[in-house]
Amino acid sequence: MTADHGHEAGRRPGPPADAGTKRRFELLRQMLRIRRFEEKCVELYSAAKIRGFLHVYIGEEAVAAGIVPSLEPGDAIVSTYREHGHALARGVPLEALMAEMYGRITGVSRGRGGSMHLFDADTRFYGGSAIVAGGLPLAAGLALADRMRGHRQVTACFFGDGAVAEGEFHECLNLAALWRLPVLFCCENNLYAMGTALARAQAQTDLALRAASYGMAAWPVDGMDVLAVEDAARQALGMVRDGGVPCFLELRTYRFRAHSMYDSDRYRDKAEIEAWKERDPITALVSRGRADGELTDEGLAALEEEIAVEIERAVEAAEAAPMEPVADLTRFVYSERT
Amino acid sequence: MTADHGHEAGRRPGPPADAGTKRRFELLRQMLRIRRFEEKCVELYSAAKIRGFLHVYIGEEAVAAGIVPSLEPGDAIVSTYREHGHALARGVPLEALMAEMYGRITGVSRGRGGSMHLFDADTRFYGGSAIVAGGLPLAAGLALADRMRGHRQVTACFFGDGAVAEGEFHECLNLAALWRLPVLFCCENNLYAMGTALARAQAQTDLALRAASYGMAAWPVDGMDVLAVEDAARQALGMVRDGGVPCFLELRTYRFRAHSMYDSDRYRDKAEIEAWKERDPITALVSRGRADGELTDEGLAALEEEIAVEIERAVEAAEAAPMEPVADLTRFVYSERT
Amino acid sequence: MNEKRVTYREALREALREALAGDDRVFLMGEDVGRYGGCFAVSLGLLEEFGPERVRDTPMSESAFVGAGIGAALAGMRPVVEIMTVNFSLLALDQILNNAATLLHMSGGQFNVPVVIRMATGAGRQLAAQHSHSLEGWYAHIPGIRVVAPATVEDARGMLPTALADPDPVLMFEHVSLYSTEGELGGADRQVDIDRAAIRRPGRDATLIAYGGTLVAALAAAEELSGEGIEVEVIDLRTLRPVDDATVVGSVRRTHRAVIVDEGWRSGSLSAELSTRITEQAFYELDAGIERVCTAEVPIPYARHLEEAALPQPAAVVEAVRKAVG
Amino acid sequence: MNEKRVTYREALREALREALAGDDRVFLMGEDVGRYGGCFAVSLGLLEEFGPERVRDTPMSESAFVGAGIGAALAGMRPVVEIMTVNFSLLALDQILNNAATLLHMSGGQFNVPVVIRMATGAGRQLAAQHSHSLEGWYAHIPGIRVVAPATVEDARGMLPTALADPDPVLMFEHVSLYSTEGELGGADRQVDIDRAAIRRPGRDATLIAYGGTLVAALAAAEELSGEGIEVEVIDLRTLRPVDDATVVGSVRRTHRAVIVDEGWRSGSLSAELSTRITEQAFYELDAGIERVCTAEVPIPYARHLEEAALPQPAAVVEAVRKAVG
Ligand SMILES: Cc1ncc(C[n+]2csc(CCOP(=O)(O)OP(=O)(O)O)c2C)c(N)n1
Ligand SMILES: Cc1ncc(C[n+]2csc(CCOP(=O)(O)OP(=O)(O)O)c2C)c(N)n1
Ligand SMILES: [Mg+2]
Ligand SMILES: [Mg+2]
Repeated sequence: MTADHGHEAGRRPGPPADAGTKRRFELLRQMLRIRRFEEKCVELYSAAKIRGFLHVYIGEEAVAAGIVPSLEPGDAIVSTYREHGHALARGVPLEALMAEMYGRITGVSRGRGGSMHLFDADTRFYGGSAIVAGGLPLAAGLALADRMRGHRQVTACFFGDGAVAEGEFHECLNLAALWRLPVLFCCENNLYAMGTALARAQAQTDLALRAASYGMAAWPVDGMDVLAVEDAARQALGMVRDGGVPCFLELRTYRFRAHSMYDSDRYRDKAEIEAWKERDPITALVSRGRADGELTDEGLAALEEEIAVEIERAVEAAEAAPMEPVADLTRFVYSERT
Repeated sequence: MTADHGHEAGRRPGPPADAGTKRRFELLRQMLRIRRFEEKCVELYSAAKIRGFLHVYIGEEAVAAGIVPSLEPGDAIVSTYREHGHALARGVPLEALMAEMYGRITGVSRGRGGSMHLFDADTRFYGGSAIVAGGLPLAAGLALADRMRGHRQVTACFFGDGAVAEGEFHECLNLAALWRLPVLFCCENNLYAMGTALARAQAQTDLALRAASYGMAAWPVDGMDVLAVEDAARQALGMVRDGGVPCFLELRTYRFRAHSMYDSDRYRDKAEIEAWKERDPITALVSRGRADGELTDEGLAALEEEIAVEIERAVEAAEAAPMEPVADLTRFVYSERT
Repeated sequence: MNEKRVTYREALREALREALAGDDRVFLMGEDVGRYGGCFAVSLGLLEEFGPERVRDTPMSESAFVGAGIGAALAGMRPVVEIMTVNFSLLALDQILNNAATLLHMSGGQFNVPVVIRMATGAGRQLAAQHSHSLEGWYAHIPGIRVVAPATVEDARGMLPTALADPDPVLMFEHVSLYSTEGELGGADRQVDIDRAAIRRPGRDATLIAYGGTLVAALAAAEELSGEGIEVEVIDLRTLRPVDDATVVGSVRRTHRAVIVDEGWRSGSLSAELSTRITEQAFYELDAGIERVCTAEVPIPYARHLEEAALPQPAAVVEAVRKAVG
Repeated sequence: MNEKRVTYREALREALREALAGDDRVFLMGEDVGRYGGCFAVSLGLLEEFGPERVRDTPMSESAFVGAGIGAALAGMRPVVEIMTVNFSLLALDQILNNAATLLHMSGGQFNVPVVIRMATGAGRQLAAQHSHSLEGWYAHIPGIRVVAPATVEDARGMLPTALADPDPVLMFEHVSLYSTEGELGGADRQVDIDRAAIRRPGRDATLIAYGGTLVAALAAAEELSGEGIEVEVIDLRTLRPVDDATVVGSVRRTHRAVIVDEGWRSGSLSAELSTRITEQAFYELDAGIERVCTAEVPIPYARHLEEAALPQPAAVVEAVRKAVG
């Protein structure tokens, strides 16, 4: 691999020699792409190019990168308002995501959804939900439909630790276990729901144990270790797809930034944040790659450059893209009949 | 004890000699009073004197009789639409209950509530809720208030097995465990929610285990054995009152009749019903009393007579009682300011 | 054409049966729809006919199973979700408003939600405050859903296929007092047009607007008034969202007088929207103020005389029409 | 009298602080009201001042903690429950409608529910479809509750004590766009009269009715129209249930024209009820049809230009008034 490859447009850096190396490089790419995309979004938010709510995933990338690419193309995803990572890992075009941030008609949701409501029919990406736990029933229904139609597809449903306190969590876990629905529940436990620490929201803070009480396989995973996440995801997906039962992963992770752009993050200890930053999943994978001699400075630089170029182009495209005409405001309140 | 005592109006049969005997007789009285009251209600329903929904408790009397009298006067109760037993055991006047069935102004709720909405401020009986699981949050709040005000009161909250699937169950159990609220959760598991058998509604049919997963003491109790219920209630109430923590009892019981007067009970096996009837809590206690020589035929007859008289008088009073004037329809939508 | 007399309940069942038999994407789901046969016996026998996968009993988890219906619709199924009664639908309202009604628009047209959500509504059976709501007019506030209320046996039979053919969420409200009513069923084309209100009785002196459960009271009042020589045109809205203004306003333009019968609590009921629309569109053609006959603004009491006093009765409708034409 | 300039947010905080300090039955409960300081920073500092028992962070369990507030009120406390925004209140609607609003009547007058439920409402911050609802007018349909919407800093300061003195449930809607607005606060009597609407600007040519977040647009429009010689009387409803008909209709009787500004979706919004009441009570005194300026009937989109197009803007209000007086 030479540095030049990365500079050529349309050509990806790599691939490195053996399969394991290749896979790790791919995971690094996924995570880095999410990280850089969101860092750009934060910058654009400060420049008032992006508005509304913006919740970044920085620090949690190993979860999306480890789980989402393990899905098959026909599988479905239901996510939350903190879903850039899931969408990117799913292959929703970055350019269309950026255009959505800008509120342009070329955005994944025509600019109507913004950061919290990314949708993509091509990849069965069902959003982007801003009501905490509101996506869980949808996931149950998608899985039910797939099973009734005899498909082997599964539905991956992402939600946070905060969602576990909501009634819908309980109703859906029971329903999924009772009906043996092929749902992979992915609980991104970053220890906080806005400013509320897990222990102040849950009588039982072992969330995998809580899920297991419904009679489904459930276990905690180190959400800062992308390889561990990927392993867990493959194992869990096997159970869901082949066993036709739901499964629950508690991904133990942490957000490095505030809850949203409005949050001054008064409720967390600086030392706690720093300690978690030590476990940055990207840094960890880079160090490992370097130590193993798999990753060179040039390789990394090429990857960074490739991503930077992709993001820059997306920004340019978004800047240039048109807005949805105001006359279209009332389109799609109901389906257009042809 | 002679048969005559019972026949004298205003005078109760008994009391028998020792404390244990007295207590068992009192439990029998409680259960029999509920049973006969409801049998009369069924009869009156057929005669179209009582209308709306009527859900009887027949077969489940040991639960109310075992738990409710174990409460202290200042304790609070939140119940369901199947609450005649709880109200009677609490000491809500039978006459006012019957008047409520008739929809008379002398009823506990002025005739506005009917069978499903019995209220009584004097005994802190907070209803009578017809939305399944809708009473649980109220119970949490009553308990919170009592604790904040430094009272040693507890709140007993009754609900069925069906309620366990509702989101509110989960939210409230978590809240009660997290905040250490003095609630005694009394789950009347009669194996069916209308026509839905427990195993077709719950992935985890061991409901005590489900409750325990929130980190509170929870255990199953033979709900057909009033002595067992009473023992469990006392133990649990001790934990709640002295320990300041919630506690959960799963009362395993069975309703001998259909869900409501509208239900043709197609979904249950006749043999199953008969098998449970063999375990009638009243019959069991009567047999035991007879075997132990505590209860005589005369004693029982006197008790029956006393209850029959009380019920007959209540019916007469209800028949004679006035209706709330139509002009009062809009009273108490808001409080009357004085 | 084969005419047969059936109950509203049977008509609904027949519609469900046909839908289940004709399209394997259709399934019925809700509390006690299977083994129990439905709390109003609408689905009696369907479990035996179609099996537990397609006539699916749910736990008491309104939010989860309504949301699951929405999710299944997203994935291409045609679920019919039954909420026993409107009184319990509040527990699923977030799913209805924030998901079903919103997904198509919010996704820029990518994800439509072809779910049908049926529920019983209304008072009149002495079920008291928590079991007597009439919120269909309230639901009609929500953009992105269609709200229908079959008031006749033919509509009970014909609205379901139309609703199932709709690519968007349809909420169907069945008034509890109608299930046992009987009517004729034409044998021919089953699907009814839910885009148009129906004139159930023509008349020239006043327009009487009703829907669902209140149509009965409206027709009774019209009959009585006819005896006095007042000929009332009775409109059955059928669809509460979107309202068929053309039929309503067209009738008022002919009669110059309007009376609305609505079982919702008066303030903020659908009657307010109807009255406002008529005024907006035919202000100068009204010869009298518009009258509203609604439910008293109280939680419905159990006692029969109080419940009756709270609900819109034919006598009150007659009175209101007299006032309008007087 | 001490006048001081404060923000709406500070006024709310001051009201909470005073209530907590003055009555030990009062406590504040909701998601992130404590440690975080409230999602709109309304309760910032109160945890430190009053401790975690009385400024109580809850898990994300809207139904449970709203219901717990109702239960605590039943037991004699005076809870102030904060639901972060109206968008999440649907999850607690069953508790509000079937318990809070119903218990007093249903119990024959035995159990009143002195709970105050506060929530943010409204759009305008590009938060898209699920976070931009304006449902206060919809809530005003429910008998048994009182619905208030402070539109000024003085009302933000004064409505809470009045609401807490009310023996029945009060829902208080705070428009998100108001939190950072500033105004003068009189030092004297804090409690405001929530029974009466307020005339925020007198005028003779038309009555412009607004409330909560739309008052700003109404006043801006009035100012602009004044430049054209059209003097508009601006009414701030303040209480959406029960509506102060006397003030509204009284004004219309003087001006003979009415325009309503309502951030709710047009069909079935409070504007319909207001329009109907005015027509019912002053039909022959209207010189023009009543105009409504409402939110477009769409889920609110993220893109700024579309969100703006969806919401009632001052320009549209000006236009509507011109039409009414024209
Ligand atoms: C039902 C509901 N209540 C409240 C909110 C406001 N809110 C948005 S995100 C959030 C915290 C969610 O925490 P968690 O589920 O742990 O996800 P995280 O943000 O940590 O990824 C809250 C309270 C909401 N969106 N939905
Ligand atoms: C939220 C809600 N959904 C549905 C109903 C209709 N319903 C009334 S009772 C009942 C069954 C409840 O069963 P369970 O909780 O076990 O109590 P049981 O009747 O057996 O005492 C149902 C489904 C209701 N009242 N409330
Ligand atoms: Mg979290
Ligand atoms: Mg049961």
